[in-house]
Amino acid sequence: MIDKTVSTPAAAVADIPDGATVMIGGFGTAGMPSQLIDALIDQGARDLTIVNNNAGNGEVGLAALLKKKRVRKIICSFPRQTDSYVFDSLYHAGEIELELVPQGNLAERIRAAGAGIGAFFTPTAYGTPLAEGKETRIIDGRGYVLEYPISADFALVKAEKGDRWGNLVYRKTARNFGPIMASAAKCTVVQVREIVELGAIDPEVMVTPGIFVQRVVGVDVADALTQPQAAA
Amino acid sequence: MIDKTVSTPAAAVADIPDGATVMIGGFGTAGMPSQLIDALIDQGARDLTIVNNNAGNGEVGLAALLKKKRVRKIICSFPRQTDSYVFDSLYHAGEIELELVPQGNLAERIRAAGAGIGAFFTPTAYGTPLAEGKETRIIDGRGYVLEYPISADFALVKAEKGDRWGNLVYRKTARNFGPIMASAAKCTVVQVREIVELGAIDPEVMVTPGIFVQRVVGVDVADALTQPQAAA
Amino acid sequence: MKRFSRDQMAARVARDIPEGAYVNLGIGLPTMVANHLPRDREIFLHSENGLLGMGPAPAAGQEDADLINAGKQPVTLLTGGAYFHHADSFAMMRGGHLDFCVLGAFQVSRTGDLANWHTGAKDAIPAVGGAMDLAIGAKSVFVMMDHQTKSGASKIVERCTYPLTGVACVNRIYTDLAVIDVTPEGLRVVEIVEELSFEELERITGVPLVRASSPAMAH
Amino acid sequence: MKRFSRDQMAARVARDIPEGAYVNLGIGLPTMVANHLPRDREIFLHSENGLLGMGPAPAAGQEDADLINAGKQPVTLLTGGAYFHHADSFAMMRGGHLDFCVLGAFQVSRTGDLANWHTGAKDAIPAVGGAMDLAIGAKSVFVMMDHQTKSGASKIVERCTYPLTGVACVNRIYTDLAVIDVTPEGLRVVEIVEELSFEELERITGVPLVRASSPAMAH
Repeated sequence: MIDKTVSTPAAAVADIPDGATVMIGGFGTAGMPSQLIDALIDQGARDLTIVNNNAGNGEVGLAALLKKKRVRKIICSFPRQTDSYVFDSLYHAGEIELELVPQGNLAERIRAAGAGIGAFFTPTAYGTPLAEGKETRIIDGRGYVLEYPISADFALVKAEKGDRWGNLVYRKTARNFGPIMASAAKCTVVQVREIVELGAIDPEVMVTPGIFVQRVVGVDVADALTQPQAAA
Repeated sequence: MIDKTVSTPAAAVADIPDGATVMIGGFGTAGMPSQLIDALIDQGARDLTIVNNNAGNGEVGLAALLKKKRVRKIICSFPRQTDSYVFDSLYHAGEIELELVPQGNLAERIRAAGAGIGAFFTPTAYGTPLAEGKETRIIDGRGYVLEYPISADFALVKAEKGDRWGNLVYRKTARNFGPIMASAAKCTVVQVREIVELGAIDPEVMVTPGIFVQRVVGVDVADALTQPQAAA
Repeated sequence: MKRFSRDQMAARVARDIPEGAYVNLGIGLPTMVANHLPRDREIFLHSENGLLGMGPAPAAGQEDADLINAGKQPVTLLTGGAYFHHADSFAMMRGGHLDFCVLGAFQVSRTGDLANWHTGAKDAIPAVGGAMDLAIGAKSVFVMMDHQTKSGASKIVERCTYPLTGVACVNRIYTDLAVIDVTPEGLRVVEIVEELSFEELERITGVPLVRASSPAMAH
Repeated sequence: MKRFSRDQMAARVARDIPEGAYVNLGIGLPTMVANHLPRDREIFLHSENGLLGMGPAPAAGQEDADLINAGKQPVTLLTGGAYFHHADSFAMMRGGHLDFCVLGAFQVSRTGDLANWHTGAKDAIPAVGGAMDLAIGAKSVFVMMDHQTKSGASKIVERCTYPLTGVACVNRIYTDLAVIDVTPEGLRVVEIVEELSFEELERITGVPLVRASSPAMAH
């Protein structure tokens, strides 16, 4: 019997090595796998490359990971936010590398990694500084930039429900990067609000089939929302 | 109030002009929009380019359209089937042009059209006769072929339920090409078994949001299954 | 000099959005357009974080942390709306399925180049988000901005001096002084605020403008 | 000469598929592998028309025209299975998420080139379907085929004479005479049918073979 459930966030991220590339789901805090990030902080891996849409908020979650200087490089679309002061100070001090990618190119590059596409021509960023040094081409009169896939060793994703095969559904706009990141990592670790019986997720409704998921850990969201982030 | 429902298949396909490129959903007969194809036959448009995974079965549906010599060219992955004799004879007589595309490249090229991707490098068909004359590239030690999007003037799709905004859900493996073809055509026409009230399709479960759909026509499937195909 | 208020600008944009349109309203000023869309007109608002059929902000206490817009503010979903993931959401934009995007801007060039993501300041942390996807992601791209900077420089320019967001992507500009179309023949003035002449507008703008052919449009 | 029966070949392939594997079984001979997967082993069958967790054929009268496999035959879905569209399904394959594909073949070359979609006959209507996607679409690609054609020619060849399906994509070959791995050191014989010597197998095959390092494997 296949059972991808893991008992604790700590066990789910225990083998993430130094130097790993780790995708972290979420757009702002919606879909952010906070318990997995906290477990990663406790676990101690360093020299990480992080792929996330943002670069952390306040001093919790991803920002806490950055503050502990575990992250060598971040690939994201929007690092600068009102409360991204942890990233801001690391960046100004030259202590973190930034690869800035337009949000849709970020999503498509992650999807390309999951879909086995070697590279693709996108119109986004053509003619802008973010296309500098990249291959470009005019196709049918329109300018495109060649972009390459972004894959990862691990993806940390938050979903609403998961079963022992790793099948997932998400909740509202917390879906955001979860399904594509799950497809683009060698090992996808998912925190779910609820672990459900096999068959509880309608096959017509399943968003991420278990083929993209290696580990599922149940996390009590009520706890997550009220409990102060220990690692901050 | 936006209402994309149309009363009859005939009305839904009335403006497909001669020379149009028309995508037709379905894999074999699952997801094949038979009533729309019959309406297209009755409508009389000719010199069509058809995009479908196959090239028709027996003498109904797509095969009937071919038999009436309405199709100049077909883009598909698997024209030859045990009952594809209509296509076979047209092909041998040189009366139809065939663009053969591996099934996954066909799907990805249709998806690329819907997603605004200018071209993409795919490993499928690299080093084979179906890559002859195409641009290739080695990326990270693997061979890829450059493929371009396939878009259409119209897409004819079959879904299970649709609402007045054009939101759709499909049924089982009849989903196949529907969602991507809907995204790749200027005008997507959908036959549904049931037209439902707005809100009847759960936003978490929606497969094709109405943005990809221009017309929805309710078709009684019981009729469709029992009634002989008039146009055959 | 009389100027259009922000509400007037938003109302003016709203007037140009017909029933049934699929629309993305950028962060900032463009968000105000939503307040001016008539309630009896069904218009589909897209938010690039994975939402189509976005409704108004929820009542206080009804916020849901999992239901936010691209500005990360709590929103609601209309009956008939849908959720989807980021790749699907940006495919919707890049694939040209949106009818309109409304964006803020630092500068727009005579040929419709857009600069709205970076001032070019050397110590600024660059952040682009979905700006470049939005710039190329709709059949029509509308810009809403003040006509001039605080120091009085025209934001409509011969050539953008700020880093570009997109090339030749803007279709129409709504400012506090005028409504201007970017056309192959040049910047065509569709509407001017009362008591401002075409010549005066052209002087303030600093690049050649074209009169609308219809005498009813520009005065 | 003794030969493995088709059932024996299918059982042999099934033995190599561990619990938890994601597997696509090609049309024809490979389909038989499903009959030999132990019921107590959870294995996920993928069908490229948009199905993961494919179950056995339905009982007579229970067929559903909307629930078919890539061979267009009626199938069932296991509890926990999923439906998805064609682009997602082939992304699953092309992206390397399947552990195994099992395919039929006309020819396999010494370096693992596969020919299984077209005999090259000039009047034949070409039809490729998902063959080329399957050939590159799994971590391990297994081929099941007769060792020889009806006229006795080896189907394992120095260089394929039929049009290729994929280049250097085959990992293991199961024939009615042997099980052979495609390795950087050449074709390594893992198993031979009883009463056939390595030398005789090599003669029949017509290309150089390599003995497995483990003496228990080849005799």
